[in-house]
Amino acid sequence: MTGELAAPHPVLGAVVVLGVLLVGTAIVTTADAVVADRVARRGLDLRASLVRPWRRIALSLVRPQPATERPDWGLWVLAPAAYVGMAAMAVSVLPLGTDWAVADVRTGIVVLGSAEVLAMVAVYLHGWAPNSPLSLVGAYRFVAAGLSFLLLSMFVLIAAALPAESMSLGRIVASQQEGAWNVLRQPLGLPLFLVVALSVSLHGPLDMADGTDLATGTVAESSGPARLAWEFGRRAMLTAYALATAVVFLAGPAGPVLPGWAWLAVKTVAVAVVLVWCGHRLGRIGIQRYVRIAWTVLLPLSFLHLAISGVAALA
Amino acid sequence: MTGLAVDIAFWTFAVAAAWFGWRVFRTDSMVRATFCLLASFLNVGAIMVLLLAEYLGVAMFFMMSVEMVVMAIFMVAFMMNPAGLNPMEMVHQPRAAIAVGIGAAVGLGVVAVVADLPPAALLDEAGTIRALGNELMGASMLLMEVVGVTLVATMVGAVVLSSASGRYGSADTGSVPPLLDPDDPDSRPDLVSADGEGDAHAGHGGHGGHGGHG
Amino acid sequence: MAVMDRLRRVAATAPVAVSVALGHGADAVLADLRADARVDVTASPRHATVLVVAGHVPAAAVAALGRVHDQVPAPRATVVVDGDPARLDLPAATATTRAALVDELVRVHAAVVTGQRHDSPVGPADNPVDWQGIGPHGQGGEGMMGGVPWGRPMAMPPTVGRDGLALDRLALVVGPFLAVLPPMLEVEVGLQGDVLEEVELRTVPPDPHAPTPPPTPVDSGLVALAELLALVGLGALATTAARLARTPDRRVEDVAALRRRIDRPWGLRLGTDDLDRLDLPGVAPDPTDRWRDWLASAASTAVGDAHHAPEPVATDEVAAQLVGMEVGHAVLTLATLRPQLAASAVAPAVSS
Amino acid sequence: MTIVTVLLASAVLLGLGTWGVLSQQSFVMIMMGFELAINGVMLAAAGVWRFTSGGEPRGQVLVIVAMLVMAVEAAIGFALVVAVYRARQQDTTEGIAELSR
Repeated sequence: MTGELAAPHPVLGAVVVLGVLLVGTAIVTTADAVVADRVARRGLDLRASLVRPWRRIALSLVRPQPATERPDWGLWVLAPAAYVGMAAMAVSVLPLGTDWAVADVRTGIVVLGSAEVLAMVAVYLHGWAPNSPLSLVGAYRFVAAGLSFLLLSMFVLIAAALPAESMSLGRIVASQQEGAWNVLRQPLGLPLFLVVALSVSLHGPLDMADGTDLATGTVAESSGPARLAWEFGRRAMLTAYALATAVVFLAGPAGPVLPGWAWLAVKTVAVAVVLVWCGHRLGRIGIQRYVRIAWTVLLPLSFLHLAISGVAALA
Repeated sequence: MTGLAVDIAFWTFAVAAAWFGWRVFRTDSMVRATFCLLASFLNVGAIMVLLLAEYLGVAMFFMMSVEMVVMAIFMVAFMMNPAGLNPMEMVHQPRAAIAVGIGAAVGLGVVAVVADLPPAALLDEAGTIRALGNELMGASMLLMEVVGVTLVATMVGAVVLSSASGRYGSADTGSVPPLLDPDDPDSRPDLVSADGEGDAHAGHGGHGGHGGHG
Repeated sequence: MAVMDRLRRVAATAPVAVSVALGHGADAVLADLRADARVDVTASPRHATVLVVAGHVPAAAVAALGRVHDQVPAPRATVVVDGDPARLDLPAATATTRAALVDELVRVHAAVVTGQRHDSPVGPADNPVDWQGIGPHGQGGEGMMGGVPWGRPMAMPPTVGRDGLALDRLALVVGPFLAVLPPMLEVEVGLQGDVLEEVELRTVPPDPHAPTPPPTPVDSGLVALAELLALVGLGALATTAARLARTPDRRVEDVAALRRRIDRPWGLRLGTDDLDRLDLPGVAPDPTDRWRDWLASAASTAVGDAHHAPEPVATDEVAAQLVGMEVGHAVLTLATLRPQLAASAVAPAVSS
Repeated sequence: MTIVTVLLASAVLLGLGTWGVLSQQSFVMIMMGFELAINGVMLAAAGVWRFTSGGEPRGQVLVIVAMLVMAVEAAIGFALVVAVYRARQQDTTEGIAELSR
């Protein structure tokens, strides 16, 4: 059922996945605060930058969640859980060290794709549940964006599977160690996949569901721990897809001297910081332009990318 | 995974698939109904993974999630009361339907129990996905070609059926009838008006205004 | 409990989550709040602990203010800047001045978070519209569409032409205190999914005998730029713009530096270049040009040129241009018209 | 998990789908019923493949064909519903009891 990499005991595996998401979220949150203060030129008070996000979290924990008129409570509670769950599902199929993954399944890239689609479902439900117009608009908008970037993601991942001759992410890493890293032999893939990462994690210029122009869209009616859970989900998803980028394009745990997990951590944090930085310097793109570019530019590019990768893999 | 764990997982997924399948028709909220159906699909997909048809199971996650999101939006578009805020009851022949449903389930169940299906376990448990890939790109290539053509035909058919256009009528933006005189922009016949009365001046174009091409 | 107390003490030191209800002429207060690291200006009142009411709130908008007040989750508090809480029907609110505002906010926020302060809701606690099921299955009326469940109108199908390919129209009134809209602007829309089918814009004019506000000490164009930056998700850059807006003697180099950071295809322009162009008298058609005008104006006042007050625009002409836009596009378009709309709220323009 | 239990589960899903198809008035809900029934069919096909085929991949191909059927059913079904809705403003079976004018 599993691929080549060793898997820990399922319980330990679950703990590891949760740990990766928590640590990743902490790092992303810190990076976000530091980058924000740098961009705002708030002076060089690093301590203030580091402390502020944790105080905000404490504030969220003590605030209540008011009811809207006739919300769908069940779905409202389910949505953040499902979103975090999809981030966990993505992390579980990724290699986390040179020779182990929580579940190196043979259908790894399809699981990654499924995580994106089910994340789209979670975002839709999160916008639907509060019975609030701007939230629902965010949900509709994300479906439009989602249907655009899902195909992109699939083509990029299939292209990465071609030289590995396997859908397993462990094999994809191994093939990069045998040949060149995918960032070099499939140069179009990395930027395309970063678009997917930003879109699915509702971050930065591609945050279509929770934009401030919709008064924060699907999260507009959430407060307190409910909002914190959703924000955790977004950061966890960013972590998962930064990790996936590092694995698929930067050979994940491969590297000299340091142990595999350390290399993976370094590469993941680097990708995450780039994504966070984009969010603070690039204005959110309008949904119509996003969809237009996704279908007329990025999708043909990904076809081209797939064709080139296929020919290169055969050669 | 040991046999017991697989059994527990199977029964959990099977009961969940059936329970969500039942909830589809017992909730007023169309969005809930759609995602209950999705949950049923996801549980069946999980059972497929247990059955070592991993690719099919995961493909179920992927395909059915997309389909159900689109379905949810259609549900909201179609239903006047998509959130079920007004309680409603939109069923007919409920008793007969229950009877037929139970009959179908029991009948098939009896067949499943009494039928003597010759067991033949998987020969190569690790190679199922590779075998499927070789089959699809090899012996079943023709079938997959047919699948592709069918899907294209479906797309065309769906667009044709659902578009509101006639020969000159509009699917919102609309097409326009051709010019009667290619050099004269005023020679375009008028569309048939809404009450079915054709414009008597059609084809009579070109009174005055010959100069203006802007 | 000890854990919760500890958590509350930490939360009391967090940046004050503020929802700002803006009346007429409140740009200075808004810039103060955006620029200050001790304050987070939220886009939704649900995310706030303290409601700040700034500027002149006309009597016609007091009821709406009460609704915004009640949307801030309890426990909550309200701070009124340079105004009279009693006139606003917010008897529990704290009155303060612009100079003392942020210090007061930090104090009030700590009091709310540690449970020492809790302003009661001003509206009715229960839903004013009871749910009455009179149909055979408990519907609100005849058929499925009867009634107004819980006071919230449902999306209504058009009488003809409904075909299931289009979502039903949802009628909605937002404003005049919605944080993503220019101040004192009320928008009535017919939404089809996320597209505006029908738009009506109304400004809430000042009360007839309201005192003339003193000239604003900040650059309104830069405040508008800060709001626009916040709307496209660039909150950190919005801080910079707001700080620049309230600097009394701006240097032209600082304005140029800000422009260099945002006026690039992969900057603010990623969000505004694709917006629908406008055809309005006295307004640049290109949305990017509109915020470039603000920067140009800030640069010219920095070298001592006189400030040109923005010309009011006719709200019905703006509304006509918004029809067919996506909601987010419309919000950004309105944000790029903020100075003009603020002018027309005070002195309405007649449509040409 | 044996062939019998898998087929029993699929029989239940098929029965639920049948019940939905027969009892619902709304076209869209009827389509959901069909999808639930096909769901059961796919489960049965996968189960039969697993326990009686000896690993012959054509059993899995059958499931893929069932997915195709579901996709075609959804697309054409919705298109038909849209066409009927546009012509009659009806989305229930009772609404078009008489298909001829």
